This record gives sequence, C-alpha cells and structure tokens, in this order.
Amino acid sequence: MAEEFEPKIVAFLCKWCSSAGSDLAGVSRMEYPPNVIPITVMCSGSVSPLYIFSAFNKGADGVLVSGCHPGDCHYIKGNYYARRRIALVKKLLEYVGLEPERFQMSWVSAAEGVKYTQVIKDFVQELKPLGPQKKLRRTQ
Amino acid sequence: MKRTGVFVCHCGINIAGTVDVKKVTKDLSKHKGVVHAEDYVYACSDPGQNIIIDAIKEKNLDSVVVACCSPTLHETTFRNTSKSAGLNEFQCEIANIREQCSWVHKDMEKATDKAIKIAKSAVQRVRRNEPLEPISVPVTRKALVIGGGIAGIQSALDLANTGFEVILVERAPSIGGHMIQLSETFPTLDCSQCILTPKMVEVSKHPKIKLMTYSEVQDISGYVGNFKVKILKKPTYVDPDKCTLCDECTKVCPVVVPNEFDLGLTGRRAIYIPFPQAIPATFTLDIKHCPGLLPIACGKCADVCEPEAIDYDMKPEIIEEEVGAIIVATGYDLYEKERLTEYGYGKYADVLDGLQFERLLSASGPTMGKVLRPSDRKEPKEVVFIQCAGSRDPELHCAYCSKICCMYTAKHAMLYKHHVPDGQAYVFYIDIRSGGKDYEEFVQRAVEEDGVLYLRGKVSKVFEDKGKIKVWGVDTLTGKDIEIDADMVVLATATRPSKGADELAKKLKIAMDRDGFLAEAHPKLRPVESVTSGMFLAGAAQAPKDIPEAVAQASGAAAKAISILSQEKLFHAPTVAKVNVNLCTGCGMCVEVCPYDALSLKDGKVEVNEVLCEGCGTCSATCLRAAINVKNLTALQVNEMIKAALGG
Amino acid sequence: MVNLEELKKEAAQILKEGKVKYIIGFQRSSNGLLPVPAFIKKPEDVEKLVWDPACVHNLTLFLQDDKNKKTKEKEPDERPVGIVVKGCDSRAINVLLQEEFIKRDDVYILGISCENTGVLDEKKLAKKLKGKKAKKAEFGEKDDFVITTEDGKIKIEAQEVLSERCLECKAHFPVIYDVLIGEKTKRNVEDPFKSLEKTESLPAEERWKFWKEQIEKCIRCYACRSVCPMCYCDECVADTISFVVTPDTPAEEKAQKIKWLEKSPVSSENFVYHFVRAIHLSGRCIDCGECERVCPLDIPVRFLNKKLEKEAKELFDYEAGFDPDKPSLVSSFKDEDPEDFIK
Amino acid sequence: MEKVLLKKDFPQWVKKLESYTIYSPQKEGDFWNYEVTKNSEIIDLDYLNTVLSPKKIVFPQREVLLEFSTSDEDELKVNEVLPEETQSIIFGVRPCDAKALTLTDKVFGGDIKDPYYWKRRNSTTLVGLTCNTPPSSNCFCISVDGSPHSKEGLDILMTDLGDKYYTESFTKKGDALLNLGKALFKTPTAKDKKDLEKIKADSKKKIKRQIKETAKIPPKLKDMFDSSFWDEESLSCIRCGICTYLCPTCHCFDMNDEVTSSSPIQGERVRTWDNCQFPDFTMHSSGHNPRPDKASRLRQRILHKFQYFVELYKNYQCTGCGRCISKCPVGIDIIEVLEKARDHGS
Repeated sequence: MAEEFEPKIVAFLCKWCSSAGSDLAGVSRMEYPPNVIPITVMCSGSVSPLYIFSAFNKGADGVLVSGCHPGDCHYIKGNYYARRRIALVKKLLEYVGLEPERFQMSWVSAAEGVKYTQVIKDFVQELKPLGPQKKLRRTQ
Repeated sequence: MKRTGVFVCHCGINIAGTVDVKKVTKDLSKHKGVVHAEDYVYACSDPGQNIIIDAIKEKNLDSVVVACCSPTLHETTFRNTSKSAGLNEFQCEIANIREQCSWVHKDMEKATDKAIKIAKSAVQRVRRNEPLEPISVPVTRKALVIGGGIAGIQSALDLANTGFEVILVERAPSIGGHMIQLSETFPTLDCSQCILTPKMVEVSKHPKIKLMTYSEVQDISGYVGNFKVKILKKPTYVDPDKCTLCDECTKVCPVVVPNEFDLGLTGRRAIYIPFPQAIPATFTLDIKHCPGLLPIACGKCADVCEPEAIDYDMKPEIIEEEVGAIIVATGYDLYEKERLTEYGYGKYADVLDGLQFERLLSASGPTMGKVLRPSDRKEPKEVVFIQCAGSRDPELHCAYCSKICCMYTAKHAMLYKHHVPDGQAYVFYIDIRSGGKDYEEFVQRAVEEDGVLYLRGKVSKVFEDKGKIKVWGVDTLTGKDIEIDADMVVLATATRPSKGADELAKKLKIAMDRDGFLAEAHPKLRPVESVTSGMFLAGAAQAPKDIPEAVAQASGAAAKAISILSQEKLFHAPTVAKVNVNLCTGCGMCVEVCPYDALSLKDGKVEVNEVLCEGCGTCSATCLRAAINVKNLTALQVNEMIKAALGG
Repeated sequence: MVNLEELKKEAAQILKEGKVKYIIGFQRSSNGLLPVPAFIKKPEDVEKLVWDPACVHNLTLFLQDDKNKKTKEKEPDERPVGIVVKGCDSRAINVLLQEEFIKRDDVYILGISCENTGVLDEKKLAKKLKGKKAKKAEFGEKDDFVITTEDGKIKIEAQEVLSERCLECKAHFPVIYDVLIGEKTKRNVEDPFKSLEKTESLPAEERWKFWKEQIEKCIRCYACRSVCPMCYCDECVADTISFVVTPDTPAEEKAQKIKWLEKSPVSSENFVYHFVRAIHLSGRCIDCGECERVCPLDIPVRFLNKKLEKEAKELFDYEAGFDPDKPSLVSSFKDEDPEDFIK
Repeated sequence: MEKVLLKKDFPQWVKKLESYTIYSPQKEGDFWNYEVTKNSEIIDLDYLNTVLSPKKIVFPQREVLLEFSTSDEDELKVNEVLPEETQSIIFGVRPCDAKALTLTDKVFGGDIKDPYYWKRRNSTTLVGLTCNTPPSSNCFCISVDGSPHSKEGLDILMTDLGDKYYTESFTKKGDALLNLGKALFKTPTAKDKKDLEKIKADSKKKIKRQIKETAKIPPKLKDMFDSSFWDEESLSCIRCGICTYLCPTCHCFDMNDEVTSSSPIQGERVRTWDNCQFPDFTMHSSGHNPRPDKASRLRQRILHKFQYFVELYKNYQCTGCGRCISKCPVGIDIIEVLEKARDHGS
C-alpha cells in the first residue's frame, strides 16, 4: 500500500495568543497531527504576504496564519490589519486557481488549546485529499 | 558564518519520550553553522546550564539555540545563562519542541522529524540575530489614576503615601464610585459610607494628590515612564472656593431630573451636590439639563447665590500633565435595563436592580433606610431576589459570572429581614458562589438565622397582577413549580465594564477582553498589568470583583506603578523596528498602522521611536519595500525559517 | 469636445510664465500609431503636443524620474512639472500624493477629459483593420474614432476599439487637476469589473490552467513593473534587479538582501513575482492598463490587479486614487471587515 | 543543393523528419513564437515575426550548468549538466534571426567555446524563409548588411513561389534534410529560378524602413560617450528589459546558484539571460554603479551594437529585425536614435 500523503504545513502563530494557545494544547497533552511546523511571530499583523507566497514557493502544502481574536490583540489592532491583508492574499491565490483549503486563517486565543488542536486536525484532513501542492512550488 | 551551539533538552521523558533527542542532536550537528550540538536530560538544571556555559567558552560560540520547552518558560533562564558566559543575551533563541511537539504527538519518527525542523528553523533565525542592549529611558515620577471609586482611591493613596505625586481623574462631580452608594458591606455589614468617606477625605486633603473631578482623559501619548496626558476639565459653573454649600440654589432651580446617585429613585435639580459627603464638596451645574446659561434663560441660581459662586462663563479646560505610570480603575456599571426586559426590569416600578435596593437599604437613601416599595411606598412583605440576572447566560446575555451577586444578594435578603422581620425573602439561584473569607458563613447565616428561602432554579416569568408582582419559577431540587405573589423583585444584575471604558481603552491603547473588560497582560502571572507597559489595572474595570479584591488589586497596581516610578531609568526590550533608510520612500503606511505611534516621518523617511515601539512588526508586513523590520525577527530571518520549516 | 488648442495655449502660458519646469505631454512618433511621451521645455515647442485616442501612456510614471533627479541635485529646480493626464492617470497622482511620493506643488496638472470615449486598444484596432496599418487616430464628431490608414481614413465606433479598461472606467475625467480641458460628461458604467467575468467564472482547475499558461510565458523583462507609476520603489522586494546600495551601505545590510524568488523565468518564480506585484498594488492600482499593454507576451496581468481592485471594493468599500487624504487600503481597517474566511 | 518542393508536399517532408525535434513559428493568441511542433500538419509558414527570436532555442533563457550537493560526510559533489544532444530543426527562421545566430556564435565561440551553447547550436539545423514581404513594419535588415533573403547562418533557405518553395541548401546539415525527403523534391526549372530572382529582388524593395549611411555611425559614436545626447534620447525610457530580451543578438547572461536545500546542501548552478538595461547589471558590490542611469544604459545598448561589436567582429550587432522598435512601450526607435547620432553636432 502506498504511504498516505502527509501534507507539509507552515503555521505563522502570533506569540501572545495562538502560540500560547498551542502551548496550552501541549500542556493539556492534546494530540494533533505532526504536519505543522509553527513559526512564532510577534503578531499576525506582521505576517507579510511575501511569507505566504514564499512558503508555497518553497513547497508548503498548506499555510496557516493564526492570531488573536478581534479586540483581543496584544498589540491592540495588528490582527485587524492581518485580517484585511490575508483576505486579499487569499482572494488572489484562489483567483489563479490555488485550492482555497491550502491557505487558511484562524483566531486562536491563549485559552483555546482545544481550538488550536481542532484547527490543525481539520487543516490536515482537508489537505490530504488534495495531495501535494505542485502549482506554486519551485520545480526541482 | 556564525558559530552556533545547539542544546537539546530531554526534559526527562517529557521530550525524550516522543522525540529522539539523539537524532535531533546528530542532525543539528551537521547543520551549516552549527559547531556544537549536545543533548542533556534537564537543560534548565544547574548542570544543564553549566554545559551551555562551558560550550560557549570552549567552542567560542557566538549564538545558542536551546531546543526545550516553550520560550514563555525558560527563555529568560537560557538568555541569562548565555549572558553569564559572555554572550549577548539576544544571541540565544529557544526552539519549542515540548509544548509544540513532544507533548502533542505520539509517532516518534514524525515527532522527531518535526523537532528537527523546529530546531533548524531556530538555528536559521539565531544566525541572523544581532546583539542588542536594552533601551533605557528616564522616568517622570508622577502617576495618573483614572477613576475615583474605591480602587482608584486606594491606588492614589498608596502612591501618594509612598511619596509620589498622583493625579486622580474622576468623570463624575465627586469621587466615591459605586461604593459610596452601598448600604452595608458583606460579610461584616459595616456601613459602606462610614468606611469609605475617611479615605475620600484623605484624598482631598493629601498634598501629593491632585484631584480632578468632573474631568476626563482626552488623549494619551508617550510611553512607559513618560506619558503625556491631556485631561478635559468640564465646567461645573460653580466656584468651589466660593460655594458655602448653603443649598439656596437648588431651592430655586426649576428643573428636576432623576438623581443618578439614587439610581432614579429620587430626583435632583439641574444644580446639585451628588450627595452630602461629596468630595470635592461643591455644587455642580448640570449643563445638559439647565435651561440655559444666559441670565435671560433662567439665571435663578445665580440670583440667589450670595457668595456669587456661580459663574456662567466657565469654560472647559484642557490640562496637560506628564506622568510615568497610569492606573486604570474605571469600575463597572450594571447591565442596561433595555437588555434585561424579561424580568420586568424597567417596566415595573417594583422590580429593582441591586444598586437601587442598596439605596433603599441605605440610611441616607430615598426612604431614610426604610424598605418601601417605590410604587406605593408600602412595606413589601414578600421579596424575591433573582440571581444571575444577565450573568452566566451565554446565549442571551453575558457568559461570565458577575461574581459579587451571590454575596450581595445574601446581604440584601438578610438586611431586608432586619428591616422587615415579618417579611419573606426568596432567592432564586443557579448555585451559590461564596468563596472568600467568612463568605460561606455569611450565606449560611442568611439562611439559618434570617430564614431566607433559597430556591434553586430559574425564574421563567415575572409579571404584574393586581398590585403584586407574580414570579413563576421552578425549584429544580424538588421539581416543583413555584409561584410567588411578590411585593418586590430585586435583580442581581450583571456587572458590565463602565460606559465609555472601551473608548478610553482605545485612547490608552490597552486591550480589552471579549466582554469589554480591560485585559491583563497574563491571566495568572501578570493580573494587574495591562498589555501596554506602564499601565496597570485596578478594580472592576478588569473583571467583576468585590471591595476587598478591588482594594487588593488597587494596592497591587500601585506597587507595580511604584516599581516604575522609583527607578532612575527604565529598560525596554530592544527588539524594536529598524528602518533601512535607503529603501524607505516615506509613504507613511507604516506610520498609519503603528499601534503605538512609534513611527513618524522626518525628511521623507520613517523614524522609529525605540522607546514607544513594542516590536509587533505590523509595520514590516505593511511596508511594500521591506524597508522596516523588527530586530532579530526580520523578513530575512522569517524567510530562512520558512525554508528550514519546509526542510529546505 | 476636447480642444487641443486650449491645451497648447495653457501649456505655452505656463512655460512662458516660468510656472513650470517643463511639461510632460504626448507628441506624434516618427513611426507608429501611438504618440510618445514629450518633454517640452520651450513655449514654442508646445506645437508638438497632441491629443488623440492613441494617447495611451500614463505619463505620471515620469514623475519618478523627476523626483530622482531632484534628490540627486544640490539645488534642484523646485518648480512643478506640468503634466498631461487623463482621468485614470489623475488617480495615479492622487495615490502618489497619498503616499507622499510627490507633493501637490510638485505637479501642475493639465487634465484632459476622455468625455464619452477613451483610448483605443491597438490589438482590437489591428483586428478591425485586418492587417492594414493605422497611422493616426483622431477623435471623431460623435463618440467615434477616425483612423488614418495607408488607404485613407475610416470611421470606427469608439466602443468597438476602446481598450477594456476604458469600457470599465470609473473616472473618465481627471479627479484632480489645475486646468481641465474637455467636459465632465456623465457616463454609466454598468459593471466596472465585467472583464473579470470570463476568468472568474471558470472552474478552479481551468482557472489554474489558464493562469499557469499565461504566467509561464513571462520572460521577466519587468516592463509591467517599469511602466507602472505605482512601482516607484528604488528596489523591488520581489527581486533584486535593482539594488539600492550606496557606498555607505554597510556590509551587514547588503547581506540582508532576501532572495524571495530566483531569476529563473519558470512558473513558480514568475508566480511569486506577479503575486507580489498584484498584492502590492492592491488599493493602489488605478487601472491605467499600461502593464498589460506593454507586455510583449500578452500576459493579462491587468486581471490580477483588477481582481484585487474588485475585492477591495466589495470587501472593504475601498477605491484607489479618489482621496489622497485617506489612509491606504492595507494601512487601515474597519471593525466590521469581513472575516467569514477565518476559522 | 537547389530543389523545388510543392507546397502540398511540405507536410509530407516534415513527416519524414520525425527523428528530429522540430520547432516552428506558432500562433499564441495575437502573436507568434517558436515552439516544438507536435503535428507536422500545422506548420504555417505564413507568419509574422515572432516575439522572441530562435535564439531562445540554442541559448535558452534558463539552463542548468551544474548540480551540486553535499553528502553525509560533508563532501561536496559537483555534476556538470550538459544539454542533451537532440537533433533539432527550426523551421521558418527569418534571415535576420539566422544572421543573429552567426553573431552569437562569435561571442560563444572564440578561443574558449561555450560547451552549452555549442551542444545545442551544432545539433540544430536552421531552415529559413525568404521574407517576400517584411514580417514586421519595422524591418530594416538592408541597413545593417542584411537582406530578406540572406543565407547567412542558414542551412536551408526556402522561398515561397506561390504553390511551391524554392529550397536552397547550403550545408551538409541542410542536404541531409533534403535527402530525407528526396522523392518529394524536384529539380528547379529555369522559370523557377527566374521567379526566385524576381521575388528576392522585390523583397528588398518592400523593406520600408532604413538607416541611411549606416557606415558613418560607428566612427561617429566613438566621440559621443560623454554626450548629453543620451540624456535626451532616453528621457522616455522606462528601464524595462524588452528591447534586449527580444533582441536576437543580445547574449548577456547571469549565473546563480539556486539552492533547493541548505541542510544538506543541494542545488543547481543556473545560467539565465541578463539585461544591460537593468540597473543591477553593472552594480558593484561596493555600491558604485558605472552605469547609474537610463541614459548610460541606452548608450550602452547602442554603443555595444554599433561601435564595440563592430570594432571586435567587424559586424553590426544588429540584424534589423525591428523587434525592439515594435515592442518598446514608449516608442524609442533605434533607427531614429542612430540617425540622430549620425547627424549629431554636425
């Protein structure tokens, strides 16, 4: 039997909410698939569109940007800028035909270990049927 | 090329149980730029730290990655370790392979692979870290306290008594907050006014406290240690120095409006003193309700004022102050009447909220301490207290517990029984939360000594019928339907952040939680600090709390503020934004997005005020030309981290 | 009807008075249908100025050169540059003002209204003429164009050969100007994003096929970027064909250059380039269509910008180039911005 | 070898060439480009000039020179990647583009031969087509020592005589192709020869654009390096790379290591076209740029083609295809620039 496809996901987590939420998932020993490599940034507002394009270019099968809930941002409003920027990036990627499932955004607070776990589980489940992301990755 | 050392912690079996730490170490030892890789059972232990120190010295390392638990736990530890070996502390980064890896996965092979990628990503990052020194700033040794309730009063007194100057700003004409409205306080039943007024007087007489009532914070700029505040002082049209409190003015004032102090149970004039012990002791002309400031419009109060204290030409003033720390104690308000119609609140005169009932119980209240129904001034014989009115109801109202209601309802019922010994008090409750010193005993006393009837259940219907307020509900313990023909219903209404707190939070740039309460920096470890350094939280503005908790937090906030004000200089994290002026075109987009006003344009280029910058990096994602980056987490570093994360 | 003489008169006047350094306008080219940029310094040279339906260029691009020159000079001539703009071009000026790339005093805007028509699409015209070479295009009496070919003059309904963006134009007369030539006519645009329909309605995989074929063609001549008045960055983040390095640049800064994409003109790298350009133009692109016109491989790059223009309008009610005092699309937000895509 | 091929027999001939990879001009939307021909029936020799010249086939915009990797023992392995020697034919090469290849031959030839270039060049047979009518309104081959029926660089030249192609082979490579379709080719009649001469003569007359007195230009340019002429001429230049990337004679390239994995190291060394119109082309690591502005870059383009190359190889590095004129976004016209330069200051 062929080995099941394991998507590679890069997750940009804001330090104060989503990364802390993922820490909580850890502290609570919740289990989720190991497909995600987290990159902790200070704020979801600091995630440049270039990071996303670059991750797909470097072979990511999925990219997640996760920040604090609206009104809950450690930096007061960084996540609002992120929301707008990411919406545009998402529309652009979908417009050229990238599967919408491949690029996602979530709000995960420091208290939402359960939610973080669920977001990752769902993400991996949604990516598996799509197979490897070949559209934007650098041909080797 | 840097010389990086990688230290992989087993954390006993916490990490080593699911991650093959030997393999991680071996793989990392081959990574470009890694000159030393080692694993150890507990890196944070003394011997563990010594291994790091020795390796730094022996291998001449210039950067360190510790693959261990979350950086929120031991980042400081290992940075200090690195520092003690002569390395700049910012040359140490943490790879979180416990919370984000070993604890959440079971498959050893996959978890190991992930841990390697996380560690490599940290190595790629640290390779481009620059040595940084904390930024120092001088301190303005003065504090601002916003809100003159018990929390604000306590903070102000603590600060002032330590010797620091304090500006206490209160938007109402008098300080005292909600506590001054209360009758007696649980669990000791001492008179609220009796214990509060001495503090209020102390504030008014304190040489270090500048009291600004009828004032509001309009604008704040600056940063920890050096805030600039603009305070709007609204005109009272009465000169407090001249006013003799003779009260002649209120006798001639033709306007009657609901009295806020009695929550509308009584009326007041357009010119008024909120309550007899008000601080400052003076009258205020409420311009919103005054028929007009021109003598032709009315002018009666000025006519009768012998000391000529009334000055219709008084204008709003903006007062600018500089302070080093700010305490926000804006308190609470009760849940709005309009949003709680199901209990007949706002519809029937004899359905009261907790604060109104406090006024009825108060010796200085509208009934001079007698419990009488507002509708017909008769003594109520059957009173129903409904707890959780608006609280713990995520579907319709507030999801949170308002915390103080269980206790004050017990107090209400008890005091009612003291006033009307032949009356019956019923309490509908979901459950009783009486954690606190002597609290549980207090509730028991209400039940056992005062015969308060506690009914576990929810009220389904409240309606008026033939002069009675019918309360239908279910006692879930017996399963029986309950119908009470009550004379009065008292709601333990939910507490909400005080009106306007959200706007203030925006001005102060401090975060709010989802319910609108001000957010603390850490729910457990930093409960009195806001997310903005130099700003602290006290009292019910942060979450519902009772008087002793509010006072404790107020003193805590004062202590935190003192820890800033007592410094010669403050230090600020140096991981701030940095501009590449060659690339900057001065478009100003980063200036617009900066949450801290830390950026400004000068001669067509952006400048960073390093003291204001918190390093969030929103500027860097906004910049179209990558001209601005956060030190030690630059786009280049993230780019390298992405590569490493994807195994490239 | 736009009176060219009016433009020439105004141009001569401001040059004579010394109000402007020089005027950027259009002049006839020695060869080919399209007029070319003219840089007019002397009042007597205003006779060279032309205005016709083939004045496609967005001349605001050349404000970059002016700014660069000024920053290099010790005592630069601070007088404004006179510049001939159409409606779309004027919105570019607004964006440049918004981003403080120029100051209002840097330009003297000679605005021309496109009235009921606009500029032509050379390819549409070529098809219409079936191989005959057009030498000159002029505005006709009634919303039509008069085309001079080798065989004489032909009248063509403007609608038939108007460029796509003119059919979708939201500002056919300048929104900012010092002098306006022509009238602010009223005109209804039914759907300003109609041209997107074709690609948007494709199933995702077809859309991917379409874009892959298009983007694969790219030879990275960077004409789309070079011709764009908004691409005024000294160094493009998408690649580093231009380095902003001066003799004072520290080695550390040089080492910080990021290679987001390779120089190889292959699909994956081309996509990064075009994505970055599109996203960086979101809320800034004013749809002058120049990027698409100049592409030697006919890649419909305009669609990428148009798509984001549409999303900005629909999601955030934002339109570029109408208000220079507003914060730009990505440096602002509203509490009610949509977030249905967020988990 | 001179033969005649009936047009109807042309597809059959192409079919006989199946062992070769065949390129021909193909229409993509509104323009033509050389692509691999998948079906011999669809070769259409009635085409306008292609956007990119056949240069892109022998000198592709991107090619891998070598691969590198490190092993577990940190040993660096390098593996040269030479192009595969696939025999290929390019149909429909315009004489100007063929001549252009003779110029790039000089650049990649010389003392050290570029193996990548020559592997492809030697295995490619060029089948040209006489431009009976100019394929572009900006053709000016005659002004730069070319002609619409020049055989320079070609293995075979075909000339459209209406219902047949007059087919001339000049090389062994060309003869080989003709031999593969032996039965299809006829010996030309005297009339065919006469027709050919007439068409060739007429073709020259149809070229509308020209540079007058081209020979005067190179010596003139010598003294114009510091002239403000270039500032004026480049005013409307937008600094894009169209003119050079589309030019059949431009041959500058860059080399980069494309690293696909940094741990362990893995990647390729890649050669890509480069472009003298881009600012970084001459950027020194010090930050100094000897060609800091568009004027100096326009000057470089003109001087390289009409002075330096002439001095080195006795040839203009321009074959008059007109691509740079047709595609320049702002109508910069090399003919005009050259004529102005010729008359400059006189």
